[in-house]
Amino acid sequence: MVGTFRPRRLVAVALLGALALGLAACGETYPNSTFNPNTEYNAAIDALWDRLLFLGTAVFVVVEVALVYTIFRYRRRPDGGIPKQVHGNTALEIAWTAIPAVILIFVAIPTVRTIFKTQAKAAPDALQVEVIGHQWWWEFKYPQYGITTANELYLPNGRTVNFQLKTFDVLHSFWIPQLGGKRDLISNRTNFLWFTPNKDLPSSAWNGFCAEFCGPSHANMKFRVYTVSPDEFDQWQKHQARPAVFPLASPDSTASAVAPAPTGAGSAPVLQVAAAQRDTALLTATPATATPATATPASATPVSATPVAYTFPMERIEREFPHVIPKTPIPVGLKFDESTLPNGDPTRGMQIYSRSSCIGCHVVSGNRMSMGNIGPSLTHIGARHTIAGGLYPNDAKHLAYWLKNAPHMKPGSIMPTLGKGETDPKTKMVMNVGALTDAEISDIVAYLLALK
Amino acid sequence: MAENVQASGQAHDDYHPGWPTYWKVALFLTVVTAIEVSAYYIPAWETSWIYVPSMLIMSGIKFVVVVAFYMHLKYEHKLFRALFTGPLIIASVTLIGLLFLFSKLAIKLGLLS
Amino acid sequence: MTATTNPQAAAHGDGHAHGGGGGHYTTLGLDNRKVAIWTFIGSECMLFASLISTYLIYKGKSPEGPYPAEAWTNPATGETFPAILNIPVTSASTFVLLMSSLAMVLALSAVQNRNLPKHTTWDRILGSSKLWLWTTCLLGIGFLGFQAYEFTSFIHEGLTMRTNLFGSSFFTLTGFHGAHVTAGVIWLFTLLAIDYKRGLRPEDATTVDICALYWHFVDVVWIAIFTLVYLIK
Amino acid sequence: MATLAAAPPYTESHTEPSNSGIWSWLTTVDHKRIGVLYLISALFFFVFGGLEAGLLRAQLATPNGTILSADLYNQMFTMHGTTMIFLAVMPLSAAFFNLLIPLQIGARDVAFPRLNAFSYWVFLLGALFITFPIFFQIAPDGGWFGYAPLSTKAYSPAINMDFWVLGLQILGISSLAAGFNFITTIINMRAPGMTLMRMPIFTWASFVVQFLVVLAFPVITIALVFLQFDRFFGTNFYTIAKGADPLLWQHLFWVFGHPEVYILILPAFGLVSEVLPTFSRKPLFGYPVMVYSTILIGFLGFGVWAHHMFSVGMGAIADAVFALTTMLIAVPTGVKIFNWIATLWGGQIRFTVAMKFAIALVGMFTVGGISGVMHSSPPADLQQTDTYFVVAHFHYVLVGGSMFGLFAGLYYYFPKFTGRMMSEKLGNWHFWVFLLGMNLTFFPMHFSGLLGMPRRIYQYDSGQGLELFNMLSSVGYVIQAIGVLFGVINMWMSWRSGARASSNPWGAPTLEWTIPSPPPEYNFAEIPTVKSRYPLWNVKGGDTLVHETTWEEEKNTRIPTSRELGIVMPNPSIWPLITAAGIICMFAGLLFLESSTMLGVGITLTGALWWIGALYKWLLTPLEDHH
Ligand code: HEA
Ligand code: HEA
Ligand code: CUA
Ligand SMILES: [Cu+2]
Repeated sequence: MVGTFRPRRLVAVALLGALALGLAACGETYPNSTFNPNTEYNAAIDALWDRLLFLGTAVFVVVEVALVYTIFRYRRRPDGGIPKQVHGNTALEIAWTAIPAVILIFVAIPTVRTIFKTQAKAAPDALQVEVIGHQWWWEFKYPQYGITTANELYLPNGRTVNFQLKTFDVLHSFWIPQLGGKRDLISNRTNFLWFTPNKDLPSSAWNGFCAEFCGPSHANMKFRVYTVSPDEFDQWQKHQARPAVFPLASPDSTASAVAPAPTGAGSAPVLQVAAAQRDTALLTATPATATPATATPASATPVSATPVAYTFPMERIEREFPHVIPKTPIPVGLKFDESTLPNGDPTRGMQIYSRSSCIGCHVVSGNRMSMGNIGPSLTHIGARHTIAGGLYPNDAKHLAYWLKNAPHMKPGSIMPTLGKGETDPKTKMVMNVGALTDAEISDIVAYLLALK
Repeated sequence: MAENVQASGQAHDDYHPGWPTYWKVALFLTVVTAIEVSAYYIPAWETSWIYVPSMLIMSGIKFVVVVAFYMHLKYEHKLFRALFTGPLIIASVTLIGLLFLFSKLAIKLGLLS
Repeated sequence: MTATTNPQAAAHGDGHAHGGGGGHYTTLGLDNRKVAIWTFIGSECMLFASLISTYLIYKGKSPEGPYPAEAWTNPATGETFPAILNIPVTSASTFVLLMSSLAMVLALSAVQNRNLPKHTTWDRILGSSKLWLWTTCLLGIGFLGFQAYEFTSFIHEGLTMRTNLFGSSFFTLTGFHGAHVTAGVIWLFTLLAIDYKRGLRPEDATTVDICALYWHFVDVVWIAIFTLVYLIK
Repeated sequence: MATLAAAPPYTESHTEPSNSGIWSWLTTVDHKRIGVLYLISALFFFVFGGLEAGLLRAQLATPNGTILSADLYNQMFTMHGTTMIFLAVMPLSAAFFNLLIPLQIGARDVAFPRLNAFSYWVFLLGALFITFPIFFQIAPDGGWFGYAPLSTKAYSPAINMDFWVLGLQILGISSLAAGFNFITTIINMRAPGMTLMRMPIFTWASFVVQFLVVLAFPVITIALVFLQFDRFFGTNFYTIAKGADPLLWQHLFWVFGHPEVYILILPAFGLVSEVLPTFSRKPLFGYPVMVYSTILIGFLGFGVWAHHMFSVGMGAIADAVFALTTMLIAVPTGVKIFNWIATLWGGQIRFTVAMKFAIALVGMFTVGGISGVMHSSPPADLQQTDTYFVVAHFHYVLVGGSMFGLFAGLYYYFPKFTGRMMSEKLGNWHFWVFLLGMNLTFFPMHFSGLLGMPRRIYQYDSGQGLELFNMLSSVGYVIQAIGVLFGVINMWMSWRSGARASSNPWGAPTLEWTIPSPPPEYNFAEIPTVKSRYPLWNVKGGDTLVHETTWEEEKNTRIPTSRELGIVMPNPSIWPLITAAGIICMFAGLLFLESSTMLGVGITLTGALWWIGALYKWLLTPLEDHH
């Protein structure tokens, strides 16, 4: 029965091939690897992992070697006869009960220690970030700074960040493989997770994922994390805290667009003022930037120096972090007249946006009509690098397709199909009344991209 | 009814306590239930810390008495005892475990250390 | 076909092994049905443990009333709801169920002792399996009646399965128990039918016994529910 | 000491005429035929689940695959998991319980033969119930553990999850009924002398598994009842707006779910514990320890469930406790691994296909067990959970463990219940190709998981370092499929025209090998009296060991019929099937509730009356003719 088996030889060859491939695989880069101690949290996990891997490999080798050796050595020989009938051996059996138990103690102790270390209370001065999961995008709030944003997180290096994890609907799980383990978002509960990006980490971009099955677009519920220097974070945070001010056609209005804004927690009343201004702008459809936001009420502290808006530079992403650029192709069958994109006009776009169904779901702080809270905040959408829960890059083209038929672009999305003549993939209804032409979509795209 | 009618003759070999025992047990159960219910209406008892444990103990006793006498487990083959108590223990431990996991205690204890 | 058996087997085979005879041998001399019913009861322990756990886990977790043991005013409508549970009624139904267990053991005892001579009226009463089976049945139905009354009055008071966590877990737990009682009553009626048709004989004791074990188990579960759900606030 | 004097007598056609034809299969109460029904159904569903896996692998072979839509992908993995666990591995194990337990303990049948038929029919109809929507693309899509609230009406309003909830309820009935039946059988139907500590290990493993079934299934029944009530009657168990706690579902599911994974592995362990001694010609090393470790695994299995929930935030204490209990389980499992190796040690190992699968189980399960221990450390698991690392873990234990063990059992016992040998040549192709494919599919998943690939995603981006691993997994799938194809062809051809098998073609030691292959309907002409663990191996005395018997020696002996022997066998009955159908009808009625309350209630009530009526008819029909 033994002989030379062709199937067996085949396996040997194949295993060698696989090994070669495996070695080849080592040359690649793994941007979402879980092994990098970029935070103290991940360092703790990694140390534990190293031990598990070492002991696991040792057990594996011992068992497999013993097994292979045994079957080789005791394969039947022609003169074999009947082997000695051994029923057991108490000493041996005690030994191989005890040895694994001892090995496990070496796993158990650091495990328990790490559990208590990583699940202790976060440092009191930690940066607080509220994470709210939605099917299928992420809402991030920085209560200390009055910021609400979506799908892109900025974290200062060297400062502990404490996430409060909640969900708006079903369960999700918050995971940034390079920065630490995951934690679920559970309805009617709040979970916590904290870590500190290493102080000496260069500003970097990471991928984040939803790791709990949450429906059709679970695969498309991703997010980006930028760990930046405290300075960069500060700039970003100041900019984000302000209402969206989009620059209208004239270049000098750009200057006023980045006009001073209040800092810190006391921003709420100012937001209202700014909103009122945008409202005027909206109703008159004239460049409202004539009255720049310098008209801050006395209650707020005017900032003397104009903060420079910070977003993680796209050039660096393209150069150093290409893996955070979404690569999902636009689904086949969707059409958009891309020639209308260059003609998109942000002012027209704002008007169309403000009278279309968009405003029912989205907020653009500064645009009084746009107060919806079902979809992500679009306040600074122009300053983000991705849209649709990290599924597509944030550029005019993807945005246009997205507006035209979001549920087609992202299965199950509750963002309605807006493009004229488009079919809603769920209801199979063809959109006509109140639907948007490609030209109108291009205008809205221009408006949104201008919301830096 | 019967898949197998075998061994039915052996059933009466099992010892079953007689009706005097049954009546006594019924009386006992009634009395304990009465105590339980009145405890519910005695504010001094009902509000004291002893209330919950005492109720658990009393219903536990009733439980055991019914199982031992009416279900004649006391007189049965030890196998039946194992078939019942084994699962009962797993069920109780699971119940207690679940109650602990859902209590705030589980989280609080962890954060203390 | 002796060849399949080892030679000594025939010699040592004791009376239990009815070689080729079609007689039924059981290893422990126990009735299969009794082994099965006890296994089933073990399994039911897990079933009710899950139900009771859920009730207890959700106790006090419901953001809106009505609640089991305290009155509740709906802040939105100003409507008030009384405490739902009605201890006197449930105490009575608990008593009824306990007494049904007594009737059940007496029924079994009557079947087992069918062949004993009956001298006194008392002997005859105790020896009447029909009487005790009927009593058990009626007490069981009585319990179900109490439960029906309880359920309808709760619904009148504004608590349904859909109202809140308390309603869902309460009705499901007690409803499951009620369904078990109902199944038991049907079973008892089946035994009564047999008794009327051909009389339950001592050989049928196990047939009655497995029903009795089931019935007592349902009673025992109620003992737990009564304390955990009704009496402990 | 006892030695078999001669081989059992044979005849070419020992089956009576009434034993063929469709009707005889629909009404059979013979545990062996029910076993065969289980076997064929389960293998069908294994291939079906494997084809579903094929679609998964095709979709994931390249980044941003477009073979399946997101929705279909979700249906596929849900049904793949559900199919493999509930419709392939569990019923495959059930096939062996049926085929073997009565034979191994020296009984004529199980304790409740008609209940046994009932279990099968409920299983089959339930399996069809849960599978059939896939042809209309409305299959369940909430994952095999159906986490609430995603599985509730609020987030899964379509009919898909209704099939899942009701289907699992139905399958639960089947498993529970079988559980009570086999527990009773093993406790009470053992032949004289078959003490607990003489029972073959497979029977022991099955015994423990049945307890896991009867204690774990009620819990998922209740979890499903809640979900069912929520979906159909508007209760609030998992209604977030009413303050429900989603962890309730998770805890209840995993209180069932973890014992369930031991329900999947222990029968395979049992089979391997039969195969290894036979082909090493040595008794199982440390039999008592093997028994105790099986019991211990079963018992501890109830105390580890929350290791599936390390990421939900249970708190440090709970995490630590469940980590420790989980690690503890590695100890009794390790004992088994080492005892198996020690069984091989010093033996005369014959590399039959059955033996190869058994040895491969020892090697492959260890890989999955070790990754299990890696999961058991919560901080580490927080990087692993819900990634392909978990997928790698459970496929190593399920494919490398359960499936390998069941394949070993299939090759080993095929001659016993079909009377024909399987082809060793095709079997070798089956084994080697499957072994290769399985490793090629699942080993790279360790990497894709740790390198950041979440599970249950229908697409992933290029440039994430995942392309190679996924391609390897998909290629591995194709190789596995070829391997399985060899196995299927082998079974098909061997069943029809394989070499005739004798009563004991392997020279195996246990009771089932004392009777003809296939066994006559009454199994044992005379109930044997058992003197040792290995009645056919004279392990103590000085006599020579009984060697395997050959067809040549046996073919001219005639097997008497039960009538000739005066053995009364249970009558066939159609009522188990009719009762089962009524139960399906009762559950199916709920599906119509939404469109028409009248219709739904009507069908449900009809089903209820139907099965209750059928049950009465069944119980009032005597099991066997009196004589
Ligand atoms: C056959 C089924 C089966 C078996 C037997 C096991 C066995 C084990 N499983 Fe597995 N498991 C699954 C099926 C199975 N599992 C499934 C299906 C899931 C996923 C469910 C889902 O999410 O869909 C899962 C998920 C799962 C998780 C959750 C992962 C997560 O989602 O994050 C964990 C965590 O602890 C775990 C642990 C273990 C352990 C410790 C064992 C142990 O029993 C293993 C013990 C064995 C050994 C360790 C090897 C032999 C031992 C030695 C050679 C001795 C020396 C060894 C050491 C000292 C380490 N399993
Ligand atoms: C016993 C259980 C079992 C078994 C045997 C398998 C077997 C396989 N599984 Fe399965 N799997 C699960 C249980 C199992 N799985 C579970 C529980 C999940 C989790 C689901 C969830 O997340 O909810 C899962 C999830 C799962 C995933 C992850 C999906 C995801 O998270 O997105 C993947 C991906 O590759 C996969 C692949 C495979 C493959 C390739 C096989 C192969 O081994 C299959 C091999 C079989 C074949 C290849 C048969 C094909 C046969 C033929 C082709 C024969 C030809 C035809 C004729 C004869 C007519 N499985
Ligand atoms: Cu959100 Cu998956
Ligand atoms: Cu588990």
